[in-house]
Amino acid sequence: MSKLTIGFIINGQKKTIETTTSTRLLDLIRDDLHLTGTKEGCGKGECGACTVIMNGELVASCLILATQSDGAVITTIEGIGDNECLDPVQEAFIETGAVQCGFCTPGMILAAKKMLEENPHPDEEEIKRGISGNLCRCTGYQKIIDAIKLAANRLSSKNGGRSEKDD
Amino acid sequence: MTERYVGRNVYKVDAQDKVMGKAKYPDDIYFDNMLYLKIKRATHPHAHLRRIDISKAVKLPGVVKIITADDIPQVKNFGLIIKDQPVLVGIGQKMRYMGDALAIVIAETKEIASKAVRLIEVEVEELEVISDPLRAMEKDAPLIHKDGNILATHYLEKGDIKKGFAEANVIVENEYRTTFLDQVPLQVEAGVGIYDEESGFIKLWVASQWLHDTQADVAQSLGFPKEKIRIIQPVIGGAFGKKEDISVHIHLALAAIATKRPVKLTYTREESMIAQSKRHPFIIRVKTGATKEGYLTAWQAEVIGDTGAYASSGPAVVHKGMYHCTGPYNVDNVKGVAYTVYTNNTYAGAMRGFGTTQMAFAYESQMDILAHKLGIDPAQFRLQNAYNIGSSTPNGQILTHSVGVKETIKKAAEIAGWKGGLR
Amino acid sequence: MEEFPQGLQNSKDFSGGDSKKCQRTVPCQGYFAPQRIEEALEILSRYGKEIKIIAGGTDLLVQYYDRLYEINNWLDLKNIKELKEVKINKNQMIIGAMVTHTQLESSEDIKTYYPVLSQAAADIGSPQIRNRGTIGGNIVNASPAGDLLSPLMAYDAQFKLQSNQREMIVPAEEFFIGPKKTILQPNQLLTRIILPLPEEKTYGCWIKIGKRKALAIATIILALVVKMAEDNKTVKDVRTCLGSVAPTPIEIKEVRKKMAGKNFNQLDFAELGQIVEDKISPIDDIRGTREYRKDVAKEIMINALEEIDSARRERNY
Amino acid sequence: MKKQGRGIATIMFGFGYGEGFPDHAIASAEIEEGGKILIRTAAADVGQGVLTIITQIAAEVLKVKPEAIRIIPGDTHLTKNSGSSSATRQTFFTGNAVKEASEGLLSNIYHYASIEFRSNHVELGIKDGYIFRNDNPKNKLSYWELAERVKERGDSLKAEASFFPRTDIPDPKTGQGKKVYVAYTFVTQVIEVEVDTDTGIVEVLNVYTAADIGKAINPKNVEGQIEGGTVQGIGMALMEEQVIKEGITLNPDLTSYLIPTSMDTPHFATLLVENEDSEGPFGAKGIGEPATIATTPAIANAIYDAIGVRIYHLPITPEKILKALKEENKRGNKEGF
Repeated sequence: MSKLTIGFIINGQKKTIETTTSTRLLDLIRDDLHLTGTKEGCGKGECGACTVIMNGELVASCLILATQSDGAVITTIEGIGDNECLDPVQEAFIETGAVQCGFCTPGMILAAKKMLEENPHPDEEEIKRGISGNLCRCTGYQKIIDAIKLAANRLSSKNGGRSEKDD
Repeated sequence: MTERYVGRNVYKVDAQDKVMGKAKYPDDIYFDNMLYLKIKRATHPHAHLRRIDISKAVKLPGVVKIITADDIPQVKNFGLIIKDQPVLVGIGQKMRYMGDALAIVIAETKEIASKAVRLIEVEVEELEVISDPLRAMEKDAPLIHKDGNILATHYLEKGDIKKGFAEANVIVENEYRTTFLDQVPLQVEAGVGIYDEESGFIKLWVASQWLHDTQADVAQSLGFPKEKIRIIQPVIGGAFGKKEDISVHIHLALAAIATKRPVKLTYTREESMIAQSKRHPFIIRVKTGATKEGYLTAWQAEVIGDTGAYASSGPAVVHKGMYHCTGPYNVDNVKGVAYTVYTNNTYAGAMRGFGTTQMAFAYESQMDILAHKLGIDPAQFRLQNAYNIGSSTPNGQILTHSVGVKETIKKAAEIAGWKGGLR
Repeated sequence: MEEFPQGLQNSKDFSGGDSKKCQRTVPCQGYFAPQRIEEALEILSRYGKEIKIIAGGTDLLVQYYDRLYEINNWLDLKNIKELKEVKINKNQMIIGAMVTHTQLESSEDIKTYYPVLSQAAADIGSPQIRNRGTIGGNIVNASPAGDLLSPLMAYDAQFKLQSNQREMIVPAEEFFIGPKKTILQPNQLLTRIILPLPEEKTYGCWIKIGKRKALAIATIILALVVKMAEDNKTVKDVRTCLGSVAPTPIEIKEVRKKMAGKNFNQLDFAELGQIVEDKISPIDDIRGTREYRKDVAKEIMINALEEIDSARRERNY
Repeated sequence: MKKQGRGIATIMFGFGYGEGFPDHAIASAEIEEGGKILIRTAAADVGQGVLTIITQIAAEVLKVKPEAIRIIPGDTHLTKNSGSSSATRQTFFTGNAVKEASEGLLSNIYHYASIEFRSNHVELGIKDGYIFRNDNPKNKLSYWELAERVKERGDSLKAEASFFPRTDIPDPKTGQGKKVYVAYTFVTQVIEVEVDTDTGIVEVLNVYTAADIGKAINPKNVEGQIEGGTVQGIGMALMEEQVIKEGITLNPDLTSYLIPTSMDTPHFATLLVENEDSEGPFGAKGIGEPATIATTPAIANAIYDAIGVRIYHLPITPEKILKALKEENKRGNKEGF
């Protein structure tokens, strides 16, 4: 294990921080930056609770070394929406009852957001595939799927787009 | 009267914090100057601990302290119903499953604590491992706890079972088996503890399905007055029965007392699965009789529940399963016996349904088999046997109100487009 | 009321980073992220067994979960751009070892020429895993259940291995020698995957059986690739490659003999399925029993042949 | 070949600890400064939504918006015992305790307001956190203004209540008792599956649920419980098994212990049977555990309906299905006894 200094942009803020070669990006985000909205559910890339967006890609931060994030641009749940103005995906999660214990929620919201960016009009199967890397033990996924549909509808009507696909 | 808020889809009061990632779960709590714990666990599922050598581990830079059973002679066993679970297994004592704790490592970082755990050397004298409850029940099986491997036996008897089977035109008899399940709450066991030397208070931030019960168990184990143990509930992160038992609590308290610094312990998923409670595997032997018109006359059930190495809520789980053996159907003659059995498997406790989930697999399979044998539509067969006001449960409890079971059969069949012609 | 200790307030302040420029690490003690293959090979030759190569990390960090400290030196390939390219060179497709599963899945060229590989990539893990996991990592990790390995064998892939002394090209079949074991030497880097461009009438079928629909490690994998003659009826050649049924991905060569030169219409699918069943000797493990794997191998072989048959017939119209 | 089938299962669940075990919940309601009403309870919100349920109950009884209700997190030193979030008991037990505490607080509001307004209770009206004389609604006092006046009298505006229903210890020889559980929840599910007879893989297509829950305090919450419970039941039926051999767990991670993903989730249709005749708050009963119980047998029965073989050992894995089908082919009969 060696110590070294890395730099990256997280939620729009530049950071320079000392880390070690045995630190995971997840540890850096939680233990050093205390951005605890990013969760550890399994540590092996199976549950998706540690999901963040790095360089525009949805990734599991438990499977990335902190050093690998050197020079990266990272968004965590704390970088989405704020108290005054929640992201439409966050709003939809509240309204449809997609939140139970809430532990999967941050990762799930990031996965949903990323999917809607790439595919603004997903059908039900595409939604299921888009969040297939995020396990939820409480909801049975149905209300989460409903939330993503609702958000997709709102985002597309806001953007003057077409309405939701039938599934 | 119309209600304004009851019966409405009011948004969850805690949802906004959760969607923003602001909700603080046990693992999200940090203090300055905080230490991290890791637990050295059993090296064999059934063995006497002969020697534990922490000398190499203690020398690792960054290790603050390692607690073994020798350091805490005053600490007592814990457990939800029976206090049969040791806080740490001592020399000469037995480890009874792979989750038993042998030592608490306290270090400046998680990484150092993990390294140190691997440097602890353990010598054991191996005993026969009992993984099968049927083996555990045999006369010559070695005892896992001194009072015998059958921890509890419960009985059920209503009406006259012989008469019931005599009245039956059709009898079906089967054995059903279920397996160990993990509740898999996404937040694993985790928490932070602080000891305030001046006031003698221990403060724990640990999720619990029952705060005050957990407080009482921690207090009796440590020999502290209850009011000196304060437990504060973080946002929980799922439970499904898994957070009824003690997990990190007592270890955190001991480490906080020993170091006078804030301490944190978070299980790995692997540790959570091996060390913390499971759904009981059941062996269910069941015999059911019905008349050719399709009315139940007799129901007999034998249940063997593998509760693993410690009792947890096992005795309650296994017999609650048996108490539900007939499902929501009128049966005048019922007989049952339920055994809660120790093994060297991970201990089993509460999980959604508390024994009745396993039992429903058996009784609803039996109902289906009977319906097919009798040539009656399965929904109709259930409907004609289902409870009414005035029905009696296997416990002989007379239902006086709120018995909507028939309505549920009719409605479910209706929305599913069930073509059976329910009467 | 007792307040929770808050995150940032109680902790060290990191705002100091704002004033500085976002710094990039230069190769330094313990972690190297070179930009050129040559540099990487140079580092490799210096450290040999004392360095771990990391590509996507999706297998490595699982393997070393909770004991990452055991690795003293890392060689990260993330900055080597030429390893991230998919390109056609004459009659070959060259895939860089750092190409991710997402890239494979979304590449139109891969979809056109190697649909079995494209589908295999799409079926891996989850979006998060596909975004990070690489073809090179999948190959070098050499899991018997590795999703891309059977398709690569089925398309006659070759691997380019480089050290700072020499480079060599080996067929996929010779690369894998056991579960998680390959011929790769500590000073070698897998840099490229080379696939011959398939002939026009080549058909493929990909079947992965897992215990659930996503995030599943395969119980059994079948990659079947059939080359037809000009008449679109006569079988020219065939590759029947399976995963999760042996210590390495394997090809059932007996199928070649049975099918080559035959008219597809006259093939006995059940017989071919039976050959596959007979020629594999899988083990019992947590993902499936030996018996199950053998039974299913037969059925999915039949299903795959049926699928290829209907694709072939479709092309006739 | 793919074959479809449909199965039904009906279940009961006696909730609360029952069996004579002391089972109670304590809650309090008080007017606090800053325009809120504080509810204290130690009930654990594991995600099921009990804090939302008691907010709705308190808001309903006290005739204020839910936003006016504040609940502090559970704390052994600031909240009293509410029993566990288990046994499907919180809506019924803590729900009743909060309802009674809120009613107690409302009574006190009437009591002190009748002193302030020199009137009796029937002449008083309440709306949106204000109390007034019906003959002069403009002359009104907010709960918080009233609390100030009560404070001046050296008293405070709060109430505490507990809910502690009796159950009986069953006879140890026979398990018989008069009231063993406080009440029962009933659920019926009809589930449609598709079985691939080549691979043994089962897909759960549609789940139809009717649940007798007395009254849904929050229908969406109830649906969420049923959907989540059902998907856990799918896991139990088809894929979940912690394999422990000779005391050693062979699959202690989420790579090899599989729980359902979003791709494994079926379509749902849910209907709530609300007779409102339970002793729970507003006639409600619990749903937490009953939500998962019917699923496994309904799937087992649906698989039988699809392929004519029955699996007696969970989970019903593809290999068990193929093996049973093979044996069935050899035997050529049904049900196997």
